[in-house]
Amino acid sequence: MRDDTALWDAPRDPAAPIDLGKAKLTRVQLTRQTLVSGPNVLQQTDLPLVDWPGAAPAGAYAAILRRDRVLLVNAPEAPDGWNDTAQQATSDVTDAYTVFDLTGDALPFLQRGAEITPDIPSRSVARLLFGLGVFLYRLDDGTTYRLHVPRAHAEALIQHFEKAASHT
Amino acid sequence: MQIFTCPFCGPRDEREFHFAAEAGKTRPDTTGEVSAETWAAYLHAQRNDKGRTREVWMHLPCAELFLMERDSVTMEVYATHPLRKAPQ
Amino acid sequence: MTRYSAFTLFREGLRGHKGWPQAWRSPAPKPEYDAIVIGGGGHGLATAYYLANNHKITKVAVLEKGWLGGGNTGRNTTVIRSNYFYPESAALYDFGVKLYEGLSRDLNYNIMFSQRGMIVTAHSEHDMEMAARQTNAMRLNGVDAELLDRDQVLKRIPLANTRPDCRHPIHGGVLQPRAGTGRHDAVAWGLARAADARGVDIIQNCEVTGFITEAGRCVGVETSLGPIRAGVIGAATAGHSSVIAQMAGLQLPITSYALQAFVSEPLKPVMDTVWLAPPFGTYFSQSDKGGLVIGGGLDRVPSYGQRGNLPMQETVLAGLSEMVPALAKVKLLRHWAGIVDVTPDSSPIIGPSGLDGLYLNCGWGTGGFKSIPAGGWLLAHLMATGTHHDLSRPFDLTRFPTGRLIDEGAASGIAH
Amino acid sequence: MTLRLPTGGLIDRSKPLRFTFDGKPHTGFEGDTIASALLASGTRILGRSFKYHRPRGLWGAWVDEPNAIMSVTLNGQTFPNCLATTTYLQDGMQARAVNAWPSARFDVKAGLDLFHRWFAAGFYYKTFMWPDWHLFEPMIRRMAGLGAVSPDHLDTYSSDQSHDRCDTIVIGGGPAGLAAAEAAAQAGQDVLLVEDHADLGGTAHQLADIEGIPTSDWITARHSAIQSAGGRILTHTTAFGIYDHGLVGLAQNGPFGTAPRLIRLRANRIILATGAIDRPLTFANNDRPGIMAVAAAAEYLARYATLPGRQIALLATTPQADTLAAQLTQAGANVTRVDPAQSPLSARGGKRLTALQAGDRTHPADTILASGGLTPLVHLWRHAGGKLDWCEHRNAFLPGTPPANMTATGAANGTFETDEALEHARATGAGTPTKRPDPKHHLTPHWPTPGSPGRQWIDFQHDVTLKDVELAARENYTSVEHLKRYTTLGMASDQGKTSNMPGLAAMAAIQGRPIPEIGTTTFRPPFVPVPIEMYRGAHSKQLWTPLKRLPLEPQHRASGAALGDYGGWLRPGWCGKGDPAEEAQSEALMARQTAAIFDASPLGKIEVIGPDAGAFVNFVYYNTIATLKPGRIRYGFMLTEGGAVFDDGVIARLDTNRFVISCSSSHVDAVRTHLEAWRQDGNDPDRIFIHDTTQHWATLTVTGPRARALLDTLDLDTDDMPHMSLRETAWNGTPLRLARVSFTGDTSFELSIRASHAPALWDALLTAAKPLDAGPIGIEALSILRAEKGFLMIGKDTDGETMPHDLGFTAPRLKKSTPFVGDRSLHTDKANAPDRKQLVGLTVPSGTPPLPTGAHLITDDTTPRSLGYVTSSYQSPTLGRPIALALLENGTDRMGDTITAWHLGKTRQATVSPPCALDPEGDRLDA
Repeated sequence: MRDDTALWDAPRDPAAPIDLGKAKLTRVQLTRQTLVSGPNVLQQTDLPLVDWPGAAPAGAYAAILRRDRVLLVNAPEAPDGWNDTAQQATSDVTDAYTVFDLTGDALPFLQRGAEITPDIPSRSVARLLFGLGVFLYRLDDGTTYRLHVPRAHAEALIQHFEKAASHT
Repeated sequence: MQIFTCPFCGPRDEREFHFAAEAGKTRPDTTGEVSAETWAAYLHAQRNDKGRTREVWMHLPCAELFLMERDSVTMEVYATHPLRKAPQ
Repeated sequence: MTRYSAFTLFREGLRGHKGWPQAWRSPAPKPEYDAIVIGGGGHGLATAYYLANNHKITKVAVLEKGWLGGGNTGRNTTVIRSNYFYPESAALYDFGVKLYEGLSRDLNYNIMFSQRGMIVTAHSEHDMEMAARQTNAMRLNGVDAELLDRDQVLKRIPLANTRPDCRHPIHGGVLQPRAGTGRHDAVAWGLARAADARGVDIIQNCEVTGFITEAGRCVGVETSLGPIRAGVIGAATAGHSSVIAQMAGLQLPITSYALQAFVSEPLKPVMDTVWLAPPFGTYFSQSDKGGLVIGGGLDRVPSYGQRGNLPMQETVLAGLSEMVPALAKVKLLRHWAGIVDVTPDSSPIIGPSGLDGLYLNCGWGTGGFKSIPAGGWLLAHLMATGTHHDLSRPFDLTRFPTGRLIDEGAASGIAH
Repeated sequence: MTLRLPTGGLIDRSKPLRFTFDGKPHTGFEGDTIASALLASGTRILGRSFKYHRPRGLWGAWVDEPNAIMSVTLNGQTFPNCLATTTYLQDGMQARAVNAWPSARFDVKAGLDLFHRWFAAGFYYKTFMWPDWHLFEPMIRRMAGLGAVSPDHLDTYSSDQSHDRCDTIVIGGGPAGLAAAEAAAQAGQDVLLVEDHADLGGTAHQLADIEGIPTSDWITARHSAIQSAGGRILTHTTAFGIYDHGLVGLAQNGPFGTAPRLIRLRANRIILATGAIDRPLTFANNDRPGIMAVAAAAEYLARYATLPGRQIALLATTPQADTLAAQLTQAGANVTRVDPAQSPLSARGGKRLTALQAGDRTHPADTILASGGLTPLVHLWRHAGGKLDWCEHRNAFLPGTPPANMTATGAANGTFETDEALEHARATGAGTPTKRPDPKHHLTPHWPTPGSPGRQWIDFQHDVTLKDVELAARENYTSVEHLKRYTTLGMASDQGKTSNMPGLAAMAAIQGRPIPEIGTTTFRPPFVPVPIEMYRGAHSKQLWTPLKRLPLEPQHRASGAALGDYGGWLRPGWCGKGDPAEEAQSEALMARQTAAIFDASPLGKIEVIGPDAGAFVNFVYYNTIATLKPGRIRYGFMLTEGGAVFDDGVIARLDTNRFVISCSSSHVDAVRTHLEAWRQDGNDPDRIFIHDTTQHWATLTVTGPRARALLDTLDLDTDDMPHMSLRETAWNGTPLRLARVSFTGDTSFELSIRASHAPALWDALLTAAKPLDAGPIGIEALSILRAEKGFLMIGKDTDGETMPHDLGFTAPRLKKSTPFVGDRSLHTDKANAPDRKQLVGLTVPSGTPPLPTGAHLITDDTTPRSLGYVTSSYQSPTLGRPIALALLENGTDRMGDTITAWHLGKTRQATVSPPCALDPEGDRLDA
């Protein structure tokens, strides 16, 4: 029985912005994140659809995850479960993903984690970054990159960016 | 590092993909009698073609199961196709 | 055959090595043989050698599409071991180790079997429990094994990572003292020379393109050098077993994958054993020449391309850097890949193919080199007698419909 | 004797750098390599060969150097096997020749060369068999190897990795590369030019002017033109390999002692302008210090303003030799031209050359410059799958059928004349298809002559001579790969850059076959040796498979819990500060006596939603789930299609169209993928949706006789909640999912709440627990609690062969009427066999220690056979005796039997018992 507590850095207070030198990682507290799946969900949503590289507006929007799934950001509350009229499945996942905005000279940081370029669009914002599953897209300012990472991997993502910062 | 094209997401790094199976396998109807040989062939037999292959892959970030035609020697990817009936 | 010995070497040294004969001939194929072995790698050559040596069947041809020993025999990381869990596997692989122990003298060719031991480390409490289960299994199977604690591991691998920030600190491990490494090319060459000396025709650059069947029985092969008939045919074509099977109208439970290997620049001795650290997915040893010989898991994309891919390189080499941080500054000299047959249970297939007259020895996955003498012995037995040796019977193709898989990975967590 | 010229070169004479070689102090200049500084100082012996310890000088000036390999120490850090010709000099470096002691000049093992006749190629295959190889191996190993690696770990030596892309990458910043990059950039392409020297220009520096412009101006002009057209330039960057789908591996080097950055570069087009290297001539004693490549001498002169010697015999007929002869003479050297066609040729002298013997003429010389012609560097071409064509006029393999999107230009393409190379390069850069120019000069071949006298080196570093090649041919190691492997030709750390061509040519000559028929060996990456560290990327320490972190980790840390890796999560193993095993015992006892709070947040919460959800879960579960009522929970297994137990856990039905699967903590990702695959394979994916909401929730388990009491204090109503039921309620205004399930055998509730609200709930539970003498427990205690009840842990008490009926769950296999994953596999011969390993308990007397986990259960034969093994074993604090679970062959039929447990040769007796050791009637569940 081995106590490995000291092997692992204590998780940072995610509320404090993280200075990466040429970039900055800031925690974003979203009102709500909602998974909505359905055969026609991309046509049904009346929120702006966001893909890669994308341009997410300030208010509510729908980030495309799959051909039949979106992540609604800051959308009105909706009941979890199956909506037979809309043929949609809904789950509140507000606390499942930690959300960061990466500002500054962001692309070199992202390119350390994946073969990634805004020049190659994608219909989905879901990808692997540093081997971690993330949702990644740009805000409509054209420079800020927004990342949703599963909460349990937020600390790992921060560490990856900090390691990248030591090389940029 | 190879680039595969998810039918929905487009070209992505091979690390986002998972080889599922050779294409063309159908699960025997287990409500009826299935011989040991039929079941074993379904579970295990492979064409394992050298050259042009047809395989089912999953793009892990979007979980899409799709068909990929590629060359197992040169690694050239000829095409990818969605398995879903109505691509959107 | 001129015997190799210190004396003949001394004598030839004095006369400029002018007196050494060919290690093997390069004969043209005859129209017919008693037995044909497809594949001039270690297993194929061993099959021919044992057909001649054990069964006195000498009218034998080995057909190799390239140069002998050019497949996985010449591309592996040279590890020889029998640290297996199930009695069937242990018996098979330990038979291989035992044959290796006498192989240099049997063949009169120094294959440099270096029994420096192999350690599979454990990195957690759970790993240690599995290590105990494994050690006990090996010992009950009659295979040498020791359960090591952390200090005992570090004594044998002084450079191992003991830093407090090591992601997977060493907890202990399983040592098989009789495991080790061999000189892979020498195994192929020694077998070729010994088989040739017993009358076997080794025919290189001869590619099999099809089977000749008569009344449902396989009676010969079509080759790039013309048809050749045979009383019995064995195939030992690791990596390409499915291609051969397709020629015979068969499908095997095999997927081909690239397995990479790496060698560093030569260093003075730093590593005296073979070390596999499962959580890092990496193992390595140091060759007699001084290079670190490094291996890991399969590439994740089914492949017949004999070249490696960067994602797995990153995994394996990063693993080595974590296992021994001091080696991170060592330079990598070469990397390459072999194509291995991967079966659902990672155990080999030895037995009738389904086409009468054609026997198989394939599916060794990443572990073919260590089993060369055993695989050859058993295929030779099948070809000569038409029946299984007790050691090969469990590895027959019939294990798939009966569900009697021998899945070491499932049982023990041991990487293949 | 200094060979440095007073002016010229790319070195900065205002910046002298002090260093030592084999302990002796030297001085060089900024811009020098270790090799050039030593050459300039008159040092002739820079290394020793691998096998015979022959003294060796410089042959090359860059990556093709086989001899000058050194351990270099700077700032207390030592790096083995540095190539002196590519290691830029830094002040304070201490260099030491590898494989030589005490120095390269006086090496105690030099005497080995006297016995060379017995060390022919492959001699070790013919001896050392009696009595055993083990007797000889240690000695051989000590003799072998080059540098020694220091045991220190260098914290500052840390790699970086990045991905990049461009339209066109031009590899090689010599004249052709510069011209190609400029043309491509001006054609509007996004260009990346990489050059492995620290400065651009390549062989251009050897020329006084190019296209009528002084060379340095010409280079500057190209540089500016590329940059102003938007092109990027990376110097000191080596393209070390080309991989599948055209990925280029770049090693961007920093100062000595830093790890190169690995850049994975994706380009639409690759232009190879990697140049060519000189190949040696094969003649007697051609390995002597002072015998240097013509191209290398030209580089030393041009870049480092250093003469290769004073009295030079120039043994070459190439146009490059003509140019060099004039330059050397002008620089004050005495140059004698010798035609390599004369024979026999031999070098005279030992550590210092005295003469070149050509036929019956003796040419006094301290230096011999030799060239057998230029060999294009086609390594990357071959990595990418390009073909090679043999050219009779150039006596070289040239790029033939190209790989996708790749073109070669300049000397790499066999064009050794600058003007023609520039024209071809510009057209190539601009994207105009262009034919390779015909060579102006037809090279007279000077290949090795089999049977000629003397020791003639083919592979310098590995000491492979022409006689070794002849021996290999005699013994029928004639395939090019056999030749390489038998003689070790081309396998040295220079990877055959100098030796492969002479080796092939020698074999061709011996066999009387044309060279292209012999073929080439495979060109394998990396092009030059690169540090292992470079490949590591971010995979180090914690970031080597980072663990998942709990929402309550700060709380656990604050309370002093011991955290560890449990199934990919960093979780509390135990909560107190005492001896870990005792803490686990007392925590388990507390759970049985009062109540315990356990952080079960990693448990899966995968929702299956949609009109076909019920049918789907019924299909993916072994157990019948279709009959589960909303608000109720069922325990079950998921199987692989091969019938093995893949995961276990509970599934709850929230409503008609919605289930939540509580899979094992370590299996969430695998289960989700498993479900997704089946959803899209044979089911209607429009009617089933799988939402992994695991991390939205934190789950806290409250278990024990006082569990209800504890929840009462939080105003959580547990009335009318039967075992295996679920209620969606709220706490503190937040939704809370309350499930009554038990992994301990005591009354238990799982409280799932949004992760952000977990700290408040945790604090409230701990506060409520105090007066009850209850408190938190870690996973070690939980492991004991569940083992007392015989509840299994997947992967610990099962293996990849375990089927559900081995665990006592037999009914669905025999009775379930609808198909399910793995169904047919449960009826194979092996699945039906009577000797399957089944889960049992083992009992040993009180007062004896627990059985070792991993002990085997054996037959009592003289040669015992394993019947199974102990999978879990603990001291039960509740029962006051050891308990154990085991997988045992035919175990259910052995209940009550005494069986022998075997561990490392020692045996103990145990009694086979049901897995459940505590409260088999289940009274505690409703206590």
